[in-house]
Amino acid sequence: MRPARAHPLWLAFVLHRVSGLALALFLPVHFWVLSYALTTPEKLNEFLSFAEQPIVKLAEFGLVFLLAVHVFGGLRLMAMEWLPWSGPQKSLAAGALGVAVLISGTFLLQVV
Amino acid sequence: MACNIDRHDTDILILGTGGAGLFAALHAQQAAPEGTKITVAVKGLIGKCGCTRMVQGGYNVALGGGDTVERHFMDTIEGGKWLPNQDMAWRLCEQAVVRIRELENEIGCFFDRNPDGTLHQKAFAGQTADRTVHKGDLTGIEIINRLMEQVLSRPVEKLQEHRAVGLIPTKDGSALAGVLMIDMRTGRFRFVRAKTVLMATGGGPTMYKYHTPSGDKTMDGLAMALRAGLPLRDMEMVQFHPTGLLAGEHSRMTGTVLEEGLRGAGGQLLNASGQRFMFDYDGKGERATRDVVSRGIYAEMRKSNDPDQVGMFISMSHLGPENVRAKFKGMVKRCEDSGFDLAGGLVEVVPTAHYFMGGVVVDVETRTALEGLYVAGEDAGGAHGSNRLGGNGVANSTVYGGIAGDTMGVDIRSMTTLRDPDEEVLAVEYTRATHPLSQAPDLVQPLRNRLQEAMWEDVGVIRTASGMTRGLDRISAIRDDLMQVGVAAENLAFNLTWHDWLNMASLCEVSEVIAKAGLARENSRGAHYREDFPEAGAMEASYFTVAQMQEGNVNVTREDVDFSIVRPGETILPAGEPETLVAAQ
Amino acid sequence: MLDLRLYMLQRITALIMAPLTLGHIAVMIYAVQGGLSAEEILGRTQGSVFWFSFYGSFVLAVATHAAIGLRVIAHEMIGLTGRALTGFTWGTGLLLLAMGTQALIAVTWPAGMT
Amino acid sequence: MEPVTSQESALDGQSGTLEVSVWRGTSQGGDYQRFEVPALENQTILDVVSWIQHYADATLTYRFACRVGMCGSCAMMVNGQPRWTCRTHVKKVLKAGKVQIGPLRNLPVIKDLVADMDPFFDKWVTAGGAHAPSATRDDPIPPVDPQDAIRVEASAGIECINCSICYAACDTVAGNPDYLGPAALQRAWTLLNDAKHDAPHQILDAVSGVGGCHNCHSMGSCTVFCPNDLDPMSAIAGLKRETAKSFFRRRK
Ligand SMILES: Cc1cc2nc3c(=O)[nH]c(=O)nc-3n(C[C@H](O)[C@H](O)[C@H](O)COP(=O)(O)OP(=O)(O)OC[C@H]3O[C@@H](n4cnc5c(N)ncnc54)[C@H](O)[C@@H]3O)c2cc1C
Ligand code: HEM
Ligand code: SF4
Ligand code: F3S
Ligand code: FES
Repeated sequence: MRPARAHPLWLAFVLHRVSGLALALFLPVHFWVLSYALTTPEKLNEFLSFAEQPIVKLAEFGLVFLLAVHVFGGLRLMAMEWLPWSGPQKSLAAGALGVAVLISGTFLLQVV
Repeated sequence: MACNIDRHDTDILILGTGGAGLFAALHAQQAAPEGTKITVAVKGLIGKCGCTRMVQGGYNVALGGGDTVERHFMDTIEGGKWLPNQDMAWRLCEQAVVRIRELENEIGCFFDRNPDGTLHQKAFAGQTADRTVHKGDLTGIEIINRLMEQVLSRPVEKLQEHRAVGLIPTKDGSALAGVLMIDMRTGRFRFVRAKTVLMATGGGPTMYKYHTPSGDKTMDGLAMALRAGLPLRDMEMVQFHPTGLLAGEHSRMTGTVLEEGLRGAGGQLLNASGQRFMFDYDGKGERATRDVVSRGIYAEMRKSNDPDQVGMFISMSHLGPENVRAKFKGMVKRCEDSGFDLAGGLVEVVPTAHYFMGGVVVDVETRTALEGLYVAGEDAGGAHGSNRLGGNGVANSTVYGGIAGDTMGVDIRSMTTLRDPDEEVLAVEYTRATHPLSQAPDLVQPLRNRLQEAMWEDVGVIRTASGMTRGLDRISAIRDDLMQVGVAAENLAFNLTWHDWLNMASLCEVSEVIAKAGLARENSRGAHYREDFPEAGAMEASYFTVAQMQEGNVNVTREDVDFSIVRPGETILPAGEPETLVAAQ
Repeated sequence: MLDLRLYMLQRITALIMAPLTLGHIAVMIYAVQGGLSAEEILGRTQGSVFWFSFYGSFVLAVATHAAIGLRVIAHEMIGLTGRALTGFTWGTGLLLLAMGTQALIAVTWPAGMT
Repeated sequence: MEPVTSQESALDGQSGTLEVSVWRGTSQGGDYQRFEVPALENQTILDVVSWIQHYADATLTYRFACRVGMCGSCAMMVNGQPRWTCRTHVKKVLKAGKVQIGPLRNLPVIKDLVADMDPFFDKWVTAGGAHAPSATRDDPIPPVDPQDAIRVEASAGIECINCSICYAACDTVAGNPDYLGPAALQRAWTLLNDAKHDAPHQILDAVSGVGGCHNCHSMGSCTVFCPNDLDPMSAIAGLKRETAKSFFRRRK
């Protein structure tokens, strides 16, 4: 039995958690790949060309997108916690941030 | 019969957690010697049941600005049509001043303020000064939440969802030994011995078809006191609130209060053909006092006598729906939740049983005729006489609850040991409470409906000797039927139907007393109106009724009112004081 | 499973990372447009004190931040408590720190110095 | 449709029936049980549950007191959402003639639809939710400007009826048993802003521990579901703000 949660703030929370978790799983991989730069730069290049593949590219940019979502989500959260918004201002701010995330996200994806 | 009863001991036992019970717990803790064990037992959850929580309008207290304790006292006496016990009324008015400061300063309540920071006060009908302190129209929530927090954060033993079923005296009957209870969650019996017991179960006239009090209140306390042989006074005095919501018999919303302020603000009462009628009954129209408006609506209902269209209507829309929505936000929302449009449409209303002025005879320290038993709040009779002023109810329960705590804290010092119960009485009470478990299971609710019909029709807003006599017959028939109705005994844990049965038993017992006291009062005073005796009678010859169980029978006698402070026709206000300080509306 | 101290740590590290990640993303977008190669990345970063402290503070912050974040998730979603939870927090934090430091060194240490 | 007023016709169920599934059981477990309940005008979920106990199954257990949204005793899960049942009109929640009713989430069950509210109130006290007096009954009542910004903040949450609906709605409570929850924290915020309260630092300490306000993820379900339109989420944000400030202050 779970309460219906399809309200914006709850979705924002889920988005933030999922993106945070995904980032935390991805980051070690990212570090691992980078550390190849030290020992075998060829491998890195190999990887980077492997990363040229559209699927991988999409995944990579998905992650960049997640990072953007997480960062803006986090900033939104801290603004909500620390700045004394009034009720309507709060939903406005949340909405504006949502839009910002969307715009930046599509921008990022377009770069691909 | 072998009784399966757990035993438990404490020093101070408090029944009920309304304004009276919670204040008693706090004061007992302050007044009793170190190490005294205090226990609160309550039919529901601490602070979440009872009527103090439902207080809307507010708390009467004279706080200056021209108003005085004397004026509050005179309003109380005149409102009660000279029947109040004057010493109790005085104590109420005087101590309310201290109690409101305690509520604000020690308990942490915050009541509405004027722009200059002082307490805002308004006037209920029947008051000659702006005297009622309030927190919006949710005053009770503020009072009880704050009291509840204080009690929850103190080392007080809590027996929640424990229902008191019988007061058990000592073998010689000279004092109270303890209280028999049912732990509702498990269905087990528990006998709790205590040196002092406060009964603060809050009366509650829920034997009427339409009633306002919370569902847990079913006159258990007064029924227990009756069986224990204590004298009960003013038992005919049932206050009806004129505007209860009518949402159908199957809805628990039915009977709940539509606030007084609606009429004060200009709300109109209409009959089935859309006509205003209150001016036929009183020059003040809808703004007359509660008893007058209740009788007006009742009379009009009787006139139309249409089973498909029972109630009258309250109409607010002429004041502008937006305006109404803004001013009575809570009420509009409440009506909306149950499917009515208060701001723009008509809402069907009926008079609804609201408060019980009658109760156990006590002294000004809350002591009763039985040593060790104290009674405060709506269970205690005397302070209001024949009519309670709006705002004096919660003042009464908090003032006398506190006094009870103080008194018990002092008295307990001279009580060194716990008393042993009369095991026979214990067995009788046990048997009484378990009676339905040995009968064939059947529906209890239809009996409750029957009792509520009978009381509403025959012992209600307008009474006659023949009606009340018929009422007594109906009550006794219902009681007989109740004894045949059983409750399945397989699982007694949190068995609400068993408790419905016990509720009915209490309500039947007290209903009989109400009807008998009503017959004994052959005049019309305050809430009690006899069509066959419409006159109030001479004030100087005022009497109050006292009902008592003697040899299994309820006998009602009359006792003269002792005008210990002021005589009818006189006043204790200084000469030249204006009649009222309330600016004319 | 957050008290004021952990909460402040998580928020402060988040505030530190915010400009860093945005900066990083901007650089990446720029880089992506020109096509990316190992040499290009390393050419820019290796031996640069600026990039060392840039990515260094990111690694420190992210290890702390993500460890606290994962701790909360581990407590709320799989019911980890007590020592296990503390161990998990430190474990993830140190792991991220170690891997991050390795990457940091690879990316910013002057070429041929190791 | 004419309102059905007599109980007999209620029993006949002439105006159609509702298909109600009600959770039955104890702390040991349980399951949903189906009932057919006559559909009536002006019927609340509490009325539906009461009808079942009165006429269909005498052993059904539920809790209520005031019947008008003041006591906060009657909260249950209705179609998976926490609601005050005495003020929830059947029409509002009925889905194709059906409704599902269960005990309040995030609290231990006692029996059927009754939850044990002790953890909720224990946390209320733990969060510092009881007034600490700064004056006595012998002192005058201190004047307080009702428009004062701090007072407005305190008054915002004062009408809480401690119904535990927010507590049931919050997923953080579900995942983190120590978390004090929205109602208790909102009470703490109210007291912190109460000029008459004597122990503000105690409150800041009480809400800064392991179960404190910092566990809140601002999910906002508390604010969305509060039947009295209160806003615990913002109150908790206020506590985070004040504790963060005191964090730096104490460092210095
Ligand atoms: C809707 C409404 C509005 C009101 N508005 C006002 C107002 O504006 N101003 C005003 O002055 N007064 C008002 N009153 C009246 C006022 O609420 C009561 O007079 C007063 O609160 C009674 O307090 P009490 O402590 O005696 O009883 P309650 O507050 O009713 O408490 C009784 C307690 O006893 C418990 N109990 C009952 N039976 C048992 C049992 N068998 N065993 C154990 N415990 C038991 C109950 O569960 C409850 O906890 C209003 C009443 C109602 C119903
Ligand atoms: C760069 C800027 C970042 C900001 C502003 C930021 C902000 C935040 C904030 C405020 C929270 C607390 C959420 C809550 O309590 O509900 C959080 C949680 C979290 N963050 Fe970040 N973060 C950033 C980067 C990262 C990165 C790079 C990672 C991954 C490695 C990460 C992983 C997490 C995780 C796992 C959580 C826990 C999520 C949860 O509790 O639901 N964050 N972040
Ligand atoms: S904040 Fe709202 S939902 Fe929560 S307990 Fe108070 S009234 Fe109920
Ligand atoms: S739903 Fe829970 S997470 Fe916070 S905002 Fe409300 S308390
Ligand atoms: S019964 Fe009191 S809030 Fe519903």
